[in-house]
Amino acid sequence: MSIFERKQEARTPFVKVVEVSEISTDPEPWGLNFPQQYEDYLQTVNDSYTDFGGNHALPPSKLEEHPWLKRLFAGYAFSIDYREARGHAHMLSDQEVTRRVTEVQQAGACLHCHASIIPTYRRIGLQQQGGEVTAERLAESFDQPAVMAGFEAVSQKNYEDVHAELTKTPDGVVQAESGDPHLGDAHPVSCIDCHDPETMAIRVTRPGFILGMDKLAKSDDPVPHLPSVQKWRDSGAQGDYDPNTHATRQEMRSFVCGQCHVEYYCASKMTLTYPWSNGLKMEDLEQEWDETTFSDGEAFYDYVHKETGTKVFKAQHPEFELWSQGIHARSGVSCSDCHMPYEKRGATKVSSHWVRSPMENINKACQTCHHFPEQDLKQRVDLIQQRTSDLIERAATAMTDMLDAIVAAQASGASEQQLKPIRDLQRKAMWRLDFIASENSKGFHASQESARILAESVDYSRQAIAACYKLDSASTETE
Amino acid sequence: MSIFERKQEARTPFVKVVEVSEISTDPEPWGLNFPQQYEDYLQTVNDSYTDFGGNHALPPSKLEEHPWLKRLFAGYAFSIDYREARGHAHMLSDQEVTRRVTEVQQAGACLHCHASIIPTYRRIGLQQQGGEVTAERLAESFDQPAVMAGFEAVSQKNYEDVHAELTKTPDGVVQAESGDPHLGDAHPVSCIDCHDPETMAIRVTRPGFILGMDKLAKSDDPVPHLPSVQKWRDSGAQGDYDPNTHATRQEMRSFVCGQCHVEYYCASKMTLTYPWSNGLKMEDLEQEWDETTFSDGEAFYDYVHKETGTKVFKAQHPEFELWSQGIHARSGVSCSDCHMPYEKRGATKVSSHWVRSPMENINKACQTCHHFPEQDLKQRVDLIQQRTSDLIERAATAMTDMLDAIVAAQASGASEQQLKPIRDLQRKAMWRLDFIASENSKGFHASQESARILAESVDYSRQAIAACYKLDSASTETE
Amino acid sequence: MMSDEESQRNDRELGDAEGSDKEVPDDSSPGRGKFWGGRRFGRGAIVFALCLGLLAGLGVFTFGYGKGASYMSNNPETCVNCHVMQSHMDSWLQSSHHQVAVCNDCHLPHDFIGKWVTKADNGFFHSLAFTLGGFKDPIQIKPRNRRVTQGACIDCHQDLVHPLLPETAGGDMLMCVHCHTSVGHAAR
Ligand code: HEC
Ligand code: HEC
Ligand code: HEC
Ligand code: HEC
Ligand code: HEC
Ligand code: HEC
Ligand code: HEC
Ligand code: HEC
Ligand code: HEC
Ligand code: HEC
Ligand code: HEC
Ligand code: HEC
Ligand code: HEC
Ligand code: HEC
Ligand SMILES: [Ca+2]
Ligand SMILES: [Ca+2]
Repeated sequence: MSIFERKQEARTPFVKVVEVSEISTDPEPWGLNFPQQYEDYLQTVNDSYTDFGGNHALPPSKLEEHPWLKRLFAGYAFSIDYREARGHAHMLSDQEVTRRVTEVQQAGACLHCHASIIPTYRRIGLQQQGGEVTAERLAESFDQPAVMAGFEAVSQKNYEDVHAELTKTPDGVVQAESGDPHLGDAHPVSCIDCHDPETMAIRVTRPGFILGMDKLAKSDDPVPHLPSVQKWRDSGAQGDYDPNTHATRQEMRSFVCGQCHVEYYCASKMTLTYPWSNGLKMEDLEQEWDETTFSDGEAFYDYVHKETGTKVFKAQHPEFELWSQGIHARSGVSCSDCHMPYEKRGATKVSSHWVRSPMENINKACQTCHHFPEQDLKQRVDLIQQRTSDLIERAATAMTDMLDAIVAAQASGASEQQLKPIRDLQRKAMWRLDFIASENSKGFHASQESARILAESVDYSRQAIAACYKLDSASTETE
Repeated sequence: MSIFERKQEARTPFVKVVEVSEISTDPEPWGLNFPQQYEDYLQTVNDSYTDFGGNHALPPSKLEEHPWLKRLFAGYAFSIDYREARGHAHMLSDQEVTRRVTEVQQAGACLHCHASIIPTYRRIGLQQQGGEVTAERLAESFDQPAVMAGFEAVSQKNYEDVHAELTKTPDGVVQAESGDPHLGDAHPVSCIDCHDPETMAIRVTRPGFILGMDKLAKSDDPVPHLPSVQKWRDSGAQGDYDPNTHATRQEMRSFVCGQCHVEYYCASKMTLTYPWSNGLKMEDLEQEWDETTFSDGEAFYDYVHKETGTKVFKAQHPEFELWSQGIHARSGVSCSDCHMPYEKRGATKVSSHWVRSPMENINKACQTCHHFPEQDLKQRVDLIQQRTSDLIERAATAMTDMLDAIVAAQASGASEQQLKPIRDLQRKAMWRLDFIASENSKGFHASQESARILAESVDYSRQAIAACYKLDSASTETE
Repeated sequence: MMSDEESQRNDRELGDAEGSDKEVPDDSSPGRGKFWGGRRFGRGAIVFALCLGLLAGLGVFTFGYGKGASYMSNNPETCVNCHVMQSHMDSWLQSSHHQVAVCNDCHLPHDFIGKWVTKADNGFFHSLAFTLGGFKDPIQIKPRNRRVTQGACIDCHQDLVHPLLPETAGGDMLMCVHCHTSVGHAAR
């Protein structure tokens, strides 16, 4: 695949101005070694929604933009507060202030993707093993078993408690003062989350992702866009699939993002889970939730839909999964190719660490591969997104009509038995709509697949409506 | 004019072994001048469905493959006989033997796309002007006004009568014998339909297409894939848009196919029409049919759907229209690039005149642009087509459920007034399903657009069902 | 030679970036638009470019780099003196044409006058751009230079591509890179 060859050029060895280690969650010291990347990274504070330059006003509410979302999420925290996402610099503070956190008790697992939490996991994991945990020991190595243990330990704890743990982990910058438990600051995603501090190689650190990828590798989902998985399977599927040892560099350029930009379960009834046992397609994920039971034996669900009483699933930002179904993934194009394109800076090329919408950087993000004028490329994306948005609105209309029909059927006394198949249709319809609506590329990451999923959503919503009306006429007939 | 520009040298004029002229519908003499293209052209007799080598057994019936088609077309000729298409060599004979022709009275306009009919149009046009029409006069020039006049004159005549006219037109090969009205043979699409016999430049000849393109140019549909249309509009939209004078060569490489691979109306109530007054999108075509009235003032329709009595539209092979919505058209890739790729023959390369599925020729058709292994490319196409086929089946299920519901509603005495909105939904649902099902690339020509259209079809079918049930419960309630 | 009308037709070659270079303002390179765009060249501008270009070709703008004069050579290495073209060089080395064509075989007209005018002209603008910065990254070929490469392909492959040539001189034809995107160098 010649288009990627040049990306595989060797890096010139870098000169370390300061030492960074496995506890260096603060990006500032890294910035002394890599000023360009750090400078870019700091740009993620900019936000096209609010003022440029780090204004911290919250981004627009999706609930107000799309009022049907309130009905979709009725009875769930998302119906209280749900906003446009923005740059990485905001991830921790946006989570701290969302009314989903301030008004609802959330789990500590939320921080898995919103903070530079790995040294904290390691510390807690090591502490469980009983040893004394000094800053030196923490800094020594990544120690995956300890990280996993810590992750398991805090996943179902309260959000506030886990948040407090962050500042108890030494970060090599904050100096401990006697009697002050504050040993490090809490940071949003930081260099250490994607880079090995010794070699600067990219790596993945998130337990949820590592476990998820292992499940995926052990499934029989054909994943032509992930050749290392196929290779691992072909060579006998020994032990566990580990992205950090098995994946190609090009795969890693997507995996670092797949650590967080995925569908998950994250609440108090189960450890944080990425539902990839059957594969990465929308149906595969649904099947895993369908087949999951909580420890108390109850069937898995995310929330009880308030208007109708149906137990339903919530889809969250499945960028990695949708991208996997698209032509870019199939052609070996990684998240980083578009969201962190190479830029010439003086005599060298660096990856833009201003992770953002490629549409703000079409020249570098797209024109390396597509030799069409910027305006043309923008129009292509607009067209794909417009088609998707139109279908989302169509599916949303069907969905709200469905809610009305179910509510009416319940009002006219439909039995639970009669409602059972209708609730199944409702769950499917809502899952599909949410899957594409909560994905953040408005269909771009896999244009036909997005339309297909929305078509199914419409189908199930409208089937549910017809079934309600049928009940209705059946019941009136027998009245 | 600039000294920097290298002048584009012309082809060296070719050596004509025999003369061909505007009456040379028989490809054989052309073949003496261009043996390679002729040899390829003859290959179109091969057919992957039946035996290779020109076996004339008919290709498989689509009605048997997809039984729901019979219900879709109930009451229309297509429900009697509808088969897979195959190579160009078969187009005339397949039409002659289809039970749609042998059992139903069809219009002469059918031959517009199935025979090399232009000299016949010209002859009839000239005859209407009253002059004597010798073979020499016919051979002289294309004479577009005469062609148009002939086209208008025979469009609504009977199929058999017009077919008979074909053999009354001299073709420069058949020698007239005294008392024998047979002056030329009838041929399927032939060199003269796409080439100027003098210069061999490609050209379009079909009146339906020329009129259709003019309507399109005069609409406000943005057609970024057809720059010559935009240019003509920008320069004041003087007179008529004429593909043969205004189009770029690359546009012409699609237009020659757009002469026939399009949606049309072709029956006795109106001249053959390409519905492009509003644009090329599915909705634009629908709008034209919606707004058309026959000369007797009745609203346009193709057939009365037999099970339900609804007047509906029939979509036919809208390859040109669907391609227009796709990423390849947007990127300037023409039909010929994929269906007539260049092939190296000796010291030169020629356009493959074995017009066929590019999947039988991936190497030449795709790999010059896409540097991926053949198997990979095939898998991409398969995936796109599989998604489309699944959605077609989904839409077909919704459609047949709809027919059941409407039939039931009618049986329980729904009034015409109650049925009116339901019939509108039915027409929309059937049109959308047929649009993609009758298009021949199974979604490949515009993958997201195909899924979008099918999503709409499902939506309307299921809306109609719900509306029927609603009637039902309303009527039982008032019973 | 092409008439203006015909050359524009040629420029409209579908899917080629140049088709809309007239509409799309190239805001990343201020100061260049004045001179650029083959069609807008008057005789004066050509002479102007020729003079300045020759000067530039002799290294006026890039003298500081000490390599300006190497522009006149035929060695691909000289092109990569400007690191901005390293990726082109790297992928040229792996391209089908590595054995048969160096940069100048494709990027300079194959006739004497055109060759030197183009050298001078590009010498000027490359140096100017390299010195002042603000050029598009990835670099985008200008319509006129694209016609040069097209001409180079035809010149070498004349016989083979005979069917692609226009029926009449100056007529419309497809750009070779419409299909052969990675000939020369895949990476841009
Ligand atoms: C540790 C978790 C994590 C990792 C790793 C991560 N992201 Fe994010 N990303 C987030 C969160 C959380 C947000 C939302 C921040 C907010 O809205 O406050 C976000 C926001 C974004 C946004 C802005 C979205 C918008 O609508 O403006 C983009 C683009 C993005 N991420 C892309 C990427 C890419 C590409 C990668 C990999 C190179 C990546 N992310 C890695 C968690 C992560
Ligand atoms: C698996 C990774 C992951 C987990 C776990 C996670 N998030 Fe996020 N979060 C993201 C990503 C990625 C984004 C940006 C994309 C988006 O907004 O859709 C995001 C965006 C957000 C945002 C900004 C946009 C919005 O939704 O209003 C908030 C607030 C937020 N998350 C809160 C939470 C809370 C509360 C939890 C725990 C219940 C949580 N997150 C758990 C990855 C995660
Ligand atoms: C071929 C290019 C490409 C690839 C590969 C790609 N994206 Fe995107 N992504 C886009 C485009 C284009 C958008 C739409 C941006 C917009 O609407 O402004 C987008 C949108 C997003 C957004 C929302 C950004 C915003 O500003 O709203 C996130 C988050 C995101 N992508 C993450 C990812 C992740 C994670 C991956 C890999 C798993 C990925 N992308 C792969 C091109 C790409
Ligand atoms: C969300 C993931 C992510 C974070 C956070 C991140 N990087 Fe990177 N970084 C990448 C990726 C992806 C690459 C490209 C790696 C490759 O192609 O091998 C990269 C490459 C680099 C490189 C190699 C040169 C280059 O630019 O390609 C350096 C140096 C670097 N990053 C420094 C940093 C520093 C310093 C920080 C913190 C300020 C940081 N990174 C934060 C994902 C990340
Ligand atoms: C590293 C190379 C690469 C990058 C970067 C890239 N693409 Fe692509 N793109 C491809 C390939 C490969 C395909 C598949 C078709 C092909 O083989 O040319 C493709 C296909 C597409 C398609 C058609 C698929 C569809 O869904 O309709 C669009 C549109 C597109 N790209 C737009 C973009 C945009 C916009 C960006 C920047 C945000 C971008 N691409 C970045 C390589 C790339
Ligand atoms: C004069 C009308 C006409 C023109 C012009 C025409 N076609 Fe056809 N084409 C047909 C007809 C009619 C058939 C069906 C023949 C049959 O099934 O007997 C057909 C069949 C085909 C098939 C085979 C379909 C299959 O399922 O096997 C392909 C491929 C095709 N055409 C592509 C093209 C392309 C590409 C062009 C332009 C280069 C073109 N056609 C020009 C009328 C035309
Ligand atoms: C506007 C051009 C056009 C007109 C008018 C037209 N056809 Fe066709 N016909 C085609 C093309 C293109 C195909 C191949 C694609 C396909 O089968 O969908 C085709 C295929 C066919 C086939 C082979 C496949 C099948 O449908 O069984 C038959 C038979 C046929 N046409 C009969 C007719 C008859 C009868 C009429 C008049 C009512 C007619 N055609 C009018 C263009 C046309
Ligand atoms: C980028 C390549 C491409 C372009 C451009 C393209 N097609 Fe196709 N076409 C295909 C592929 C791939 C198929 C699917 C073939 C298969 O399933 O065997 C197809 C299928 C068809 C078929 C049915 C052939 C069969 O064997 O079933 C017809 C007819 C057709 N195209 C006509 C056209 C026309 C007319 C145009 C222009 C308006 C066009 N195509 C443009 C690639 C293309
Ligand atoms: C359905 C349309 C169609 C038919 C029928 C057709 N051609 Fe062509 N022909 C084309 C197209 C398209 C090209 C490519 C033209 C271009 O790129 O300018 C072409 C090109 C040619 C060329 C130029 C060299 C080349 O191969 O590109 C010759 C010679 C030629 N055709 C001869 C014939 C002969 C002889 C016949 C009859 C046996 C014939 N054509 C039938 C569409 C057709
Ligand atoms: C003349 C060049 C050319 C030819 C020939 C061509 N393509 Fe493409 N193809 C493109 C371009 C350009 C795009 C748009 C994305 C991009 O810019 O790379 C594209 C996009 C695609 C895509 C992604 C779009 C989608 O709908 O998902 C697929 C798949 C594809 N091509 C397959 C094929 C196949 C299969 C063939 C042969 C039948 C083919 N192409 C022939 C140039 C071409
Ligand atoms: C003085 C540094 C330098 C040297 C030496 C140089 N270039 Fe360039 N070249 C540039 C810069 C800077 C650009 C971008 C100009 C722009 O986009 O305005 C460029 C652009 C180009 C372009 C495309 C832009 C256009 O104007 O159409 C081509 C082709 C090119 N160079 C080829 C060459 C070749 C071949 C050589 C060697 C004979 C060469 N260059 C030597 C700096 C240089
Ligand atoms: C076999 C022909 C060929 C050779 C050899 C060749 N190029 Fe090119 N180059 C092209 C073509 C063709 C284009 C224009 C592509 C287009 O129109 O999109 C181009 C474009 C460029 C561009 C502009 C970037 C762009 O994509 O528009 C630069 C810079 C360039 N070449 C530099 C070089 C250098 C440096 C070398 C030698 C190491 C070289 N080329 C060798 C054919 C060639
Ligand atoms: C200096 C002469 C020369 C120039 C200029 C030139 N070529 Fe070639 N080209 C050749 C020769 C010689 C070969 C045979 C190489 C071989 O056999 O490996 C060749 C081979 C090819 C091939 C077949 C190998 C492949 O890459 O698939 C293609 C296609 C091609 N050239 C296209 C082009 C295009 C397009 C251009 C202009 C951008 C161009 N050539 C410019 C001399 C040239
Ligand atoms: C519409 C697509 C298209 C365009 C435009 C095009 N080519 Fe090709 N070219 C092809 C295809 C397809 C092949 C492969 C033919 C084969 O393998 O039989 C090819 C093959 C070649 C070859 C290699 C022949 C061999 O030795 O195998 C050369 C050289 C070549 N083209 C040069 C050119 C030049 C020069 C131009 C511009 C004048 C050009 N091409 C324009 C599609 C195209
Ligand atoms: Ca979830
Ligand atoms: Ca029709």
